[in-house]
Order: sequence, then structure tokens, then C-alpha cells
Amino acid sequence: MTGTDEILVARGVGKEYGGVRALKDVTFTAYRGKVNVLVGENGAGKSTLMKILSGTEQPTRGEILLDGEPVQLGSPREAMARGIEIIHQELSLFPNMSIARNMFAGRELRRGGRFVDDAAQRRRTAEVLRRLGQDLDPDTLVGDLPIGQQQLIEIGRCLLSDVRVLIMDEPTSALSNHEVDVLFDVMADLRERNVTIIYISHKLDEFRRIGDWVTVLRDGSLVAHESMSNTDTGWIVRQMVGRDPDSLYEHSDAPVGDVLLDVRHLTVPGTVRPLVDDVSFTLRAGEVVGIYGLMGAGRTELVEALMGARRATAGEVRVRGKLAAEATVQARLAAGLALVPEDRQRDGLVQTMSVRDNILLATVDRVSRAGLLSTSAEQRIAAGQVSDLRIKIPGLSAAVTALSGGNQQKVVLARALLTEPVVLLLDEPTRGIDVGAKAQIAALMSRLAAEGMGVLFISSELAEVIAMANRVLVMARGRITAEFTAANVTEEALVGASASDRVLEVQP
Amino acid sequence: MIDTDVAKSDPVSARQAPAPGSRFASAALLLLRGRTLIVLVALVIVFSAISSEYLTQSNLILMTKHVAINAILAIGVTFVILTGGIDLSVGSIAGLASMIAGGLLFKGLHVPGGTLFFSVAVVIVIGIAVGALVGGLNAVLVTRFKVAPFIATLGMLYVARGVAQLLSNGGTYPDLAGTPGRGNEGFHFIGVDSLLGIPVAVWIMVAVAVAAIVVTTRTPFGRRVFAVGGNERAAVLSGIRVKRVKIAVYVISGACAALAGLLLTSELGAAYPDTATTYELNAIAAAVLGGTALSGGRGTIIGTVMGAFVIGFLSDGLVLVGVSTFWQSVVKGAVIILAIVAEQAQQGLQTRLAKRTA
Amino acid sequence: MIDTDVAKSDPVSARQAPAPGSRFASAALLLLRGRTLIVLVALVIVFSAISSEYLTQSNLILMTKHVAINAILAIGVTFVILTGGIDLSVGSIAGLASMIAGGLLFKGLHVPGGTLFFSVAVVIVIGIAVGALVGGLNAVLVTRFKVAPFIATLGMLYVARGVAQLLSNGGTYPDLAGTPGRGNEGFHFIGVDSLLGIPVAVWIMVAVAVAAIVVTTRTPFGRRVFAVGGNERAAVLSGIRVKRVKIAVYVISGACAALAGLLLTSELGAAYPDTATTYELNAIAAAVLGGTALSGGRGTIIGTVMGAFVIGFLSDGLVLVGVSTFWQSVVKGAVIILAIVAEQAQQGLQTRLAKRTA
Amino acid sequence: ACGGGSSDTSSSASGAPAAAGGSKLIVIITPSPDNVFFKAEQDAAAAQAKKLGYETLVLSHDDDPTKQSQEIDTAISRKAAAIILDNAGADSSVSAIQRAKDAKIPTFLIDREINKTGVAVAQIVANNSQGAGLGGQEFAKVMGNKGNYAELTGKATDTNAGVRSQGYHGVLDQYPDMKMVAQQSANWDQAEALTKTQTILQAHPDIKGIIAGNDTMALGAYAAIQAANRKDIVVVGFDGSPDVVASILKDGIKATVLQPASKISQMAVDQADYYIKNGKASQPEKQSVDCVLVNADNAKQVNAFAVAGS
Ligand SMILES: Nc1ncnc2c1ncn2[C@@H]1O[C@H](COP(=O)(O)OP(=O)(O)OP(=O)(O)O)[C@@H](O)[C@H]1O
Ligand SMILES: Nc1ncnc2c1ncn2[C@@H]1O[C@H](COP(=O)(O)OP(=O)(O)OP(=O)(O)O)[C@@H](O)[C@H]1O
Ligand SMILES: O[C@@H]1[C@H](O)[C@H](O)CO[C@H]1O
Ligand SMILES: [Mg+2]
Ligand SMILES: [Mg+2]
Repeated sequence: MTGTDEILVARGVGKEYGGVRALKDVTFTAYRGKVNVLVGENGAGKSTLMKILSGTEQPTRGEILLDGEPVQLGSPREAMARGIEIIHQELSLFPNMSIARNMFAGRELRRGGRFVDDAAQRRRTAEVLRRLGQDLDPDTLVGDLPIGQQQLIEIGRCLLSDVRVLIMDEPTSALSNHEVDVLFDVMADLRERNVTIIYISHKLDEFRRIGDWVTVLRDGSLVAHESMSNTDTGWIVRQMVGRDPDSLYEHSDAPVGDVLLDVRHLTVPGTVRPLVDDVSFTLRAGEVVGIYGLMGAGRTELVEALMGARRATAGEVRVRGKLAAEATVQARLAAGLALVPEDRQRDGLVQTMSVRDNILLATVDRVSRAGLLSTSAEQRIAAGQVSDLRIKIPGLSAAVTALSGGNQQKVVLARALLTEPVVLLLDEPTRGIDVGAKAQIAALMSRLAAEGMGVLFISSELAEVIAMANRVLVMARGRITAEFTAANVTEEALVGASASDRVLEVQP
Repeated sequence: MIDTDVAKSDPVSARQAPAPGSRFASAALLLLRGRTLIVLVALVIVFSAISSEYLTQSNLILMTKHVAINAILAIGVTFVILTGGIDLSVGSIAGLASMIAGGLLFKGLHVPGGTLFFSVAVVIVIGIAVGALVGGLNAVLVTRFKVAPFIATLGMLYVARGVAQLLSNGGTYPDLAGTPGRGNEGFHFIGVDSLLGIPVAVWIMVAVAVAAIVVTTRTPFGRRVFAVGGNERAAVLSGIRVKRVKIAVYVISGACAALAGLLLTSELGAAYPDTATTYELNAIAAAVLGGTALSGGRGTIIGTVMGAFVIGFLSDGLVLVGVSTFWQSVVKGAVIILAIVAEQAQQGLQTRLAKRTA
Repeated sequence: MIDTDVAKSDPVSARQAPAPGSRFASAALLLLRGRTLIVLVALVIVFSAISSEYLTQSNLILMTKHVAINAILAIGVTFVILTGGIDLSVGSIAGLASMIAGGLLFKGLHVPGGTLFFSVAVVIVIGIAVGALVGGLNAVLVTRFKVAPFIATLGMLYVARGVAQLLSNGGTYPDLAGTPGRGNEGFHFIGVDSLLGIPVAVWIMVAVAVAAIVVTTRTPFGRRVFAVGGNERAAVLSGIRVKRVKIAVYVISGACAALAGLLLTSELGAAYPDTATTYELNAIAAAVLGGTALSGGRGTIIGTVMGAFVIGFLSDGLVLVGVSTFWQSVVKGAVIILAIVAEQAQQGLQTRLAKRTA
Repeated sequence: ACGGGSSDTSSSASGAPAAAGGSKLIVIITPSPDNVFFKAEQDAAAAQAKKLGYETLVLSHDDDPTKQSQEIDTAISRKAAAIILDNAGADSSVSAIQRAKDAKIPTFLIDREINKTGVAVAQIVANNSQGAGLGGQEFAKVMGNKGNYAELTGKATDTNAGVRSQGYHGVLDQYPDMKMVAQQSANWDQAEALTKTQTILQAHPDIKGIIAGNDTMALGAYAAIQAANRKDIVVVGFDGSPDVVASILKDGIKATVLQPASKISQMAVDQADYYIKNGKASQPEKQSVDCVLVNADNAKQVNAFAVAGS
């Protein structure tokens, strides 16, 4: 072991939410000036532990030591005062305020003691944005930014203060590869300056590049703690899931059948240029097609337009050969499309509802008899989905907000599947979910394809698209710039096409 | 959980918490969850200790009848609030329906060549239809013209009230008894008469409440109401026709308001344009007191009815025991606040109980 | 963005959109963004076409004076709404402050051994302090006891009104002129007198508005008000003392309400407990009309003031041109709605303009 | 001098027996006491009832007939011996009073009439028509029988508002040189009278007088005049409230018409007492009490809605 100067230690920490034991007697150590990686399956307790270390939550038992001294972190404010900053997994920004004002919320720069120095705030914001490789106007409203850029703003906020310990809870879940590179440069720079970083991620290859130490949580307990150099990917996965990793992703090898989805010249207008620009493609039964692209390429808009949730000004959509003329969500659902949206908090979950009601939301009509809901049918169908998708829940009537991120994602997926789609649209289905769950979703996708469904999924992760798709479409600036089959796709080709201005000729 | 007021001040979430293991604990929790019920029971106990007339059968029936009007208004408003909207126009709609019905009964409908009189049943249907129509107008403003519900219904508050006044030029329709020749007798039935010893108005309230409970808890439409209020974007993507749902709730609210206005009018035996002025606040208060979150997505009809009972039993009780008008106001405000404060204490207790039994 | 009403019905976001390229287009957009101003100008044009007295200097001054009361109430309420809360108690607080000041001037303060009289300045300070105190109580309920703002301030609406009535047993303090011997003359200064031809009340409104503009746009506190309203959870996580911010806004609202009550009382020359009843709705309407989002985080003081001008110039105009009370109500409601509907149309136009010039 | 209980119309045929159970409760219900007029009514009625050995319950309906209806229900629940009521609407109060009658509780109306006889045991009101005649004449006199004026009327649902307006015009319309240029309802409300008067002054700067349907509105109008520094405009009110009397003494408001509010309350309680004890009415149902003009000449003698020596 090298460089084992302990700065922040959680000793014997336990945390209970009502009846749920999120953490059981965990002793976690972060070393000074190192990147301490924390991994584990969805719901393992990673975020909970970080919330405790950042003063956001109070442990049920155990203590926190900072520089060897026990400390009380009663609020985020107290933690900040001690130099502990956190980037939360769920974005915590002010959508109603500009980037600059977001960056300095709660610690505004002052002029003459009383007034906010907006000019200085703007200047320093611009500096931070530059450092993060973002060419953005500091006056832009944060609510108008795509989720990836919002995540960068959140990161930028922590760079402004004199941070000693920086906790990052899945900071890269919405970032493009290039942005991840920029972020890693920044992290390396921070490490140079003796800042301690605690880093949570599900992207194994990614954190292996930057991590010094790795800690694995499973079911609320600490199961391993090693110097990164002593580990390999297989070891980490084994620790996480408690068994040997078999092939993580699987390809669908179902025979390709009829054309299920036929999109022609679809165009979605935008303020500057079309968000979706004359897009045409087809999807056949048994196919799993990936759409790769950089943030802002227009993939989300494409699937939203397909789903009738966004107005297209031109183009045709055919499902099973039939023209889907009416562009409403209801009509597209009826035609056999279903969408699992990208941002589950914003577009997926009804936070005020139970797990069961969320699962059944799109299909309530099917569980009613004579106009009245049938409790037993509701229970049976929801329970069926939960076991099918192996969703970890305290109970069907539990609030959906009590689930971990990955399990929330599966709830939204379950809802879409209940509509019995012929074409399933998945927008970043694996964002923020653990390797085990990713493998499950990959398996599910190929199973659905084998059953004769067509699956179209969006992903920003090269390895994932390559591993899971039969065919990959690349989008850039609203247009499809390339198409690859599983046989001829390479990482280099994808990256190249995602930056391309060239438009792929429409294949009839 | 992060200490935000938003989260904690929600009086319903606790009810939806997963049930704990043991039987005993569930019973205790069930009791605690019926917070509004507890406040109501406390009120009854206090008032009956002060006045022997409070807990008599006749007074309970009377108070329940007084509650009926506000409960029906509040049930309608609850639908709107559940979708995340608000309806400030219910008092005015009640007034408008009152004047429409009053006018039809008192002077009939002038048509070329004479005056038409309708039977009481038809008049009631017309009154409710007018309420539904105004509710529909609210809905059009909210869904089609994207006017914020607060503003749309605030504007309607003034417009509907003004129209009610214009109908009679500010005057009152004094006599709604009808005449045999015109076949429009019997309007007093809904607001004055009793069936099986219980006022018809109370039966109507019960019917409206039961229907609303079934709709909110047992129908797909009810589910959609909650979904729209909980997360409108998610509702859209789940194929819910959000506009239709919104239109429906404002129409329901308008119809309920009109019905309440008609009951009031029947009870008073006269229709005047200021009927039910400022009743919207009491209706919203009943809903919120009963645990409906103004942010939408959370609430129950039964809670709202309980809330209306608390407000009504309190007002009547204060009058009955002879508290001066001024103190009535103070006590009413204090109880509304205390009911919610008590809730917070209970939630704490509940969490502790739940933990112990886990 | 998904087509939800929530997003579209926000009247402010458009104003904050980044300015487009060309000069001409920016000017056009600037004009369009001042929506409330346009409605106001339209009102003035319509009324001056009907009545030549509308656009006289003296009438403008008078109308502005009438606006002052509501504007001050609305400015206070805007602070609360910006944090995502609501304050329904402002009308009652105005009434309470009115009665406190009236009582001190009319009968003085009874202390053992005699009666104390305070100078007008002290009375005003006490009145405002009482308002701030009641606002503080609201804040305690909201922050400490986690009572939803709607309920806390609704309860306070009743409590404060009741206390105002209790102070005089419901009676009016008829004469607030004071007597030279008691050193408490001159209360009419704030509500009746003029300085440089402009009513003092208008100067006070201007001072309050300027202070509020500076606080909301230029101070860290103002920033935090927007932050709390924009995302309370994020505010907590950013180390903002959310409770303090909330306490401050309710105190500001209470103080503004009290000030408005004192102006009203001074103008009337008498204090009665029903002063400013139901003014809360007008105050909230002014804020919302001016573009403040009830969900918090968006709005401007200047917008609120404009909103108050629209409501005031409209009401006065209708009386001036001799419209009947009933039509006044209808027209007022319709204008409130139309102002917002017009806004939607404009936003559409704006988007198109922005597109063309991009 | 204030004429006593002069009879008017048909007598009440109410043969109801004495109130049940020997209850000693008299319920007094009036509009909001922030108008001193109603406060005086409440105080006088309560004092007289106590003097006669009754308990009292004083309530206010704030001019909301529904609230009034619920308060009457409460009186019924409490088995009141009698109700003294200044009602919330000439038509919309009838059924509630009928309900009380059905429950064998007699109601004695004060100040405002209802549009039905045979329901209340007594309707004791000031002679508004006679009073308005006095007020109108005095207004014409202080106006010098000429000039433009404005009228502020009361709540449309209160018969007094209409009767007084008619009474005023019965006199004023006979003067060819007097012209009403604006008429607005200020709903008996002081603040509303203030703003409405201010606006009327803008539209008609040439007015010479304002005649108001009651004293709270007169006070509001006078505040507007003071603020506008237009002391040349004369104001006349109706009620005889102490605040207006004080203003008359200071040469502010010119005149008011005194309604003997306290006396009317006392009469109502006395008659209720007789009815409770004897099971029948002592007086015919409709009774009206004459009003007195109050101006600078006799203002000094006025105290608590009564002119000394009458
Ligand atoms: N507020 C809460 N109420 C109840 N249970 C909770 C709450 N927050 C978290 N949990 C539970 O605690 C456990 C740990 O959750 P946590 O968010 O720490 O997981 P995680 O490791 O961060 O997962 P992910 O990778 O999905 O983000 C989960 O079982 C979750 O359901
Ligand atoms: N540089 C930029 N400046 C302004 N707006 C941008 C920029 N980049 C992207 N956007 C906006 O982002 C949206 C497109 O992003 P969107 O999230 O749909 O793309 P995506 O391909 O789905 O990427 P992601 O992987 O982030 O989901 C559009 O609304 C576009 O206007
Ligand atoms: O007679 C009374 C008084 O004039 C009062 O001022 C208003 O209401 C009327 O009914
Ligand atoms: Mg997590
Ligand atoms: Mg996307």
C-alpha cells in the first residue's frame, strides 16, 4: 500500500430509512490527494454513504472522522465549511437562474460588501466553463441546457471553492467521451493540488483510468477495499455481484424479420437548425439497433418525435407498414411504439405515486373491469413485471422515490413493456445503472428482439453500443451520418461519424 | 432525506408509507393517519364538554347539513388541485348557478311569444350544466390558452360574479316556491327537506362524496388525475391525454360548485347574486386541511370531506357556545393552523413507531 | 422539450431568453417583453378615448395613489411568491396594523397610572413592526412547524382579522387627527398630503419599489430568494440557509402589508377592523399579472408594480366612465384573463421573430 | 322629536305559544359592527336583554345571508327564546326566519325590512322614506337649491338603500337646477366610498355636493373631499352616527338623518320579552319610527343615536 494518509473516514456507519437498511456498519476510508473510487450495484448504498459524508443525511449510527478527529456534519453547510463538497447524483441546480448565478448560489461574490458583483461572477464562471471545455454564455438559463451540460455546471460549482474533499456521485452519467476526458484532466489537476476525490461510477473502464483506490459496496456492506493497481475489471465485477461475471452483454441473434418501423424524412424544427434533420431509417423485427452520437446530436428529439411527444414538421412514420398519421403519444402507443425516456426523474416517474401505480400508468385501462380498476389484476400484473425485470422494491405500494436509481429505471421500463409494443424505443436505458443491471437490460433487449420485437436504443457509451447492437446508426447535428453492422463497427468509426458533417444517403 | 419543507409539509405522504409489520402497529398507524379525523373528534369532545346541545342528534344533523355545501365545493376543487391546478372561481360559479336557477323559477325564460317555465328537475340540471360550462371555460383557458390556473380562475371569479349580478341587475329573486300552474314547485326539496330524518342536502353530499371516492380511487380516470398532478411530463409520455383530464377536472369542479350553489339557494329560498362570495377559500382550506397537496398528485376525497367537517363543526360550535364573532375568527384560524402543526408532530411519532416495529 | 402546459404557461421565461442578433429585432422584442406595460397602455388608450378626464394629470396622480396601496401589498407578496410560498394574510395584517395605529392615535396606550400617546412617527413604526411580527409568525409556522404556506397564512388571515376586531370590539376608531397636547398630530401626512405635487403615498410606493428592486436584483439575499424558489432542495445543498430566507420574506411581506394598511387608514382618516378585507387576492393577482410564477423562482418587482397599475387603472377607469358595478366585475375578470392570453400570443410571435432574426 | 311606535300595516297573526322550555336566551344578529350603527344596535339590544334578565348571544352575519341562515340554525339548536335580527337581505332572509318560526322561535326584525309579512313577529324600522325626505330637503338647502351632485347608494339587497334613494329623489328631482351627474353604489362601505368619490371627482370636478345613503359612505366621501381640498363640496349622510355628528360639529359633513338605532333595539327586546311571557305580540308587525334631521343646530344634543330631550 502506498500513500495511505487518511483524511475522511466513516467508522461503523449505519443508516436506516424507515425499515430499509441502506447501510450496515460500513467503515470507509478516503485517502488524501487520491481518487477514491466507490462502486457497487444499484441500491448498494453508495449515494447514502456519500450523503452522510457531505452532511446531507445523518447516520443512524457510527461516526465520521476528518483528519482523525470526530466531526459532526449536521448540514451541507457544515460540511462545506470543512471543505467537503459534493456533486449529487440527482442534479441540484436552479433551472430558473443563469449559469453564473447557479455557480455562485449561496456564496455570491460581493462588491462594496452589500451587492452582488455580477461582472466578477460572470468572469469567473467563464473561466470555469473554459476549463471544462464549454463555450457557453454565463447568462444562459440552466433550465435551457441539456442534461449533460447541466451536469458540467454542477461540477463547475465545486471547482470555485477551496475544496479539500470532493465527492462526485456519478458525475459522468450524462457526459460525452470528450467531456469525460476534460473532466479527468480537471480531476488530475485537483489531485496534483492535494484535493481528495471520492468518485462513484458504474463505468468500469472509465474509473479504472483515474482511480487510485477502489472500494466495493454490496447490499449496504463494504465487501472490498483495494489499491486500484491490485485489481482488474473481473475482480471488481466479482466483488460487486458476488459471482463471476459471465459475458456482460449479449447480442441478439434472432432472425431478422419484417420491417416494423419505417421512418422517412423526419424533420423536427429547432431555433437554430433542425434538431432532427431529414432522418430516414428502418427497423426490423428481431433487430436491436443502437443510435450513437454526442450530446446534442438530436437523438432524444428523434425518439420523442417518433413517440408523438414532439412535433415533427415533415416526414412519415410507418409502423408495421401502416402510416402512423396522427402524431400523438396515444396514437403512437396504439400503433405499437413505446418509449423509455432519458431523464427518468423529469419524464419517467410520477414521484407521488407508488411503484405499482407507476408500473401500470400507461395501461390502467387494461386492469379495469366495467370501468373500475381491479385491485387483484393490478397487483398481479405489477408483481409480474417486478419479478420479470428483477426490480428490487420494498413492496408494490412503496413510494417509487424510495427506490435506487437503477430500480427506478426498471419501473419505467416495466411500464413501457406493459403496453405490448412492437417497437421499443429506449433513450439511454443504461444511464446510471450498475453492470449487473446493464447486463440484464442487454439480455432483455435481445430477448424482446428474439420474441419478434424491434428495439431501438440510444447510447453514448461506445463499448455498450458495440456490444449490444446488431446495427448502429450514428447521429450528428440532427442527421444520420453513418450506419454500421455489428460486424464492421469499430470505436474509431463511431467517433469519427459522430463528429461528421457528412449525411448518410438514404437507403431505400 | 434532505430537510426541505416541501417534503415534510406534505400531510399525505405518510399515509402512503409502506405498512409496517406488526398488527398492533398497523392499527396505531391507521389511527394516526386519520389526522383530520382526530382533530374532528377533538373538536367534538371540546364543544360537547362546553355545551350540552352540541352533541345532540338534531345539532349533529344540522351541522352536517351546513358542512354539505362546503364539502361539495371542496370535493370539486380537490379534483382540480390533484392535477396541480387551482380553482378560485367556485364561489362565483355557485352564485351564477344560483341566479340562473332562481331566474328560471321566478321569472322563467323569455322566449319570443311568451315565457317558458321549467320543472324543478330541469332547472337543477340547467344550473349544474351552467356550472360545468363555466368550468369548461376555465379549462379552455388553462389548456388551450395556457393561462395559469390561478389567473384563469381568478378572472373567472370576477366574470362569473359580474354576470350573476347582471342577470338581475344586482337584485334578488325572492321567491322560488314556484306555482302549480307552471309546474315548477318543489325547489325546496334539495335544500330544505329531509329523507329518513336526514336532510336531502346531506344525502346529496354523501352521494357526491361516494362517487368522487370511486372515481379517484377506482377508475382509470382517477389514476390519470393523480398522474397529471404528480408529473405532467411523465403523464404525457405514458399516453395520458393531459388536456382531456384537465378539462374534466375543471368541469367537475364547476358542476360541483353549481350544485352547492343550488343547495344554498334552495335552503335560503331566494337567489341573490352574492351567493357564496369568498367560499372558494373555505373550499380550498378544506381540501388542504384534509391532506391534499397544492402541488398536485397527492390527496384523498375522504380527507377533503373530513377537512370540510372540521371547518364546519368548528364554526358552528363556536357560534353555539356563544363565542363572540371576533374570537370565532381567531379560533378558526388557530385551529386550521394547529391541525396541520399537530400533523407534523404525529408524523414524527409515526416514523418512530414504524422504526420500532421494523 | 415535451409539450406540457407547465412549461408554456410561464410568462417570464421568454423575457429572460437570450437576446437575438439584430438591433431592430431586439427593440421589437424588448417592447413585446414588457407585456404588462402594453396592457396598461392599451387600457389608457381605451379609457381616454371614452372619457377626456381619464388622461388628465390630476386623474393620473389620483389613480397612481390608488395603485400605491395594492402595489405595496403586492411587492411584499412577490417576495414570498418568489420563494415558492404564498401569503394570504396580507389583507388581515393591513387591517391589524390599521387598528393598532388607530388605537394608539385615538385612545393611546393604557399603562398603569395613565395613558401614553406616541408621536405619529412612533405609531407608524409600531404599526409596521406589528406587521413584521405577524409575518414572522407566518414564517415560524412555515419553517419551524412545516405548515404549508397556504394554510399557515390562511389561518393567519382569520387570526389577525379576529385580533383586529377584538382590539376595538369590532368598532371603528373614527378620528385619527390627534391633538396638539398629545403630540400626535399629522397622521394624514402619509395618506393625504402631497410633496412636490405628488401624493406622499406615491413617493412611499416608489421608495418601497426601488428598495425591493435593488434587494431582488442586486443583493446576495435577493439571489437566494430566487434560489429557494427555483429549487429548494438544491438551495439546502448549496448551503443556503433556507429557513432564514423564508423568515425574511414573510417578515418583508408582513411589513409591507402593515405599511399599506397605514396608508389606507391615513387616507380614510379612520381605522376600522375590516380594512383591506380580501385585498390579498388583488395583491397576488398583481404579482402574477406582472409575470411572477406561483411555483416560485421567477418574477420581477417591476412586473408586479405594473400588474398593480393594470388592476388599479382598470378599476378606476371603469368607475370614471360610469360602468355599472356589475359590468366592472365582468370587465376586470376578462382583462386579467386577456392580459395573460395576449401574453401567450406574444410569446408565439416572439419565438417566430427570434427565429427569423437568428 | 322622535315619533314613537306608530303602526303601519297588517298585524301579525302569529298565534304561536310562548317559546318552549322557558329558555332565557336572546340571540342578537346584525351586520358587521365596524359600522358604529350596528354596534349601537348590538349594544343597546344586549343591554336591554340583560336588564330584563336574559342571556344573550351576539352574532354578526357580515351581510352574508348564508352565514345568517346558519346562525339562525344555531339559535334554533340552542332553543333561543327570541331572535333580534338586522337582516342580510330582504328576500334571502325570509326562509331562515320562517325556519325559526317553524321551530317556535319568534324573530324581531330591526332596521331593515324583509319582503314578506307574517313571518317575523315584528319589523321595527326607522321611517326611511320620511328620513330621506328630511335629508333630501337639507341637502337641497345647503346646496342652495342648485348645482351638480353625486349620489352614493347602499347595498342593493338592502331595501333601505332603495327607499332612501327614492326618498332623496322625491325631493331633489323637484329642483330643476339640481342635477345628479353620477350615481354609484359603495355598498355601505367606507373605503369603497372614498375611492369611488375620488374618481367621481375626477370625472365631474364641478360637483357641489354628495348625498350618501348612510354615514359610513358619507365619511368615506368626506375623506375624499378633504384629500382633494374641495371643502366647498357639501356632504349629507344618513344614520346619525357619532362620527358624523362630530364632523358636523367641526363644520365638516353638513347633515345626517338620525335613525334611533338604540331605541329600535330596545323596542325589539321589550316586545320580545312581552311575546315570550304572553305568547302573543304586543304591537302590529310593521312598525316604523320617525327619524330626525341632525345638522349644526342640534348636533350638540345628539348622543348614541338619540337626540337629547326627545
Ligand atoms: N429516502 C429513502 N427512503 C427509503 N429508502 C431509501 C431512501 N434513499 C435510499 N433508500 C434505499 O437505500 C438503499 C441504498 O440506496 P442508494 O441510493 O444509496 O444506492 P446507490 O448505491 O447509490 O444506488 P445507485 O447506483 O442506483 O445510485 C436502496 O435500497 C434504496 O432503496
Ligand atoms: N451547443 C449547444 N448550444 C445550445 N443548445 C444545444 C447545444 N447542444 C445541444 N443543444 C440542445 O440540446 C438539445 C439536443 O440534445 P439532446 O439531449 O436531444 O441530444 P441527444 O443526442 O439526445 O444527446 P444526449 O446524449 O445528451 O441525450 C437540443 O434542444 C439542442 O438545442
Ligand atoms: O339602516 C342601516 C344603516 O344605514 C347602515 O349604515 C347601513 O345599513 C342600513 O340598513
Ligand atoms: Mg446512487
Ligand atoms: Mg438525449
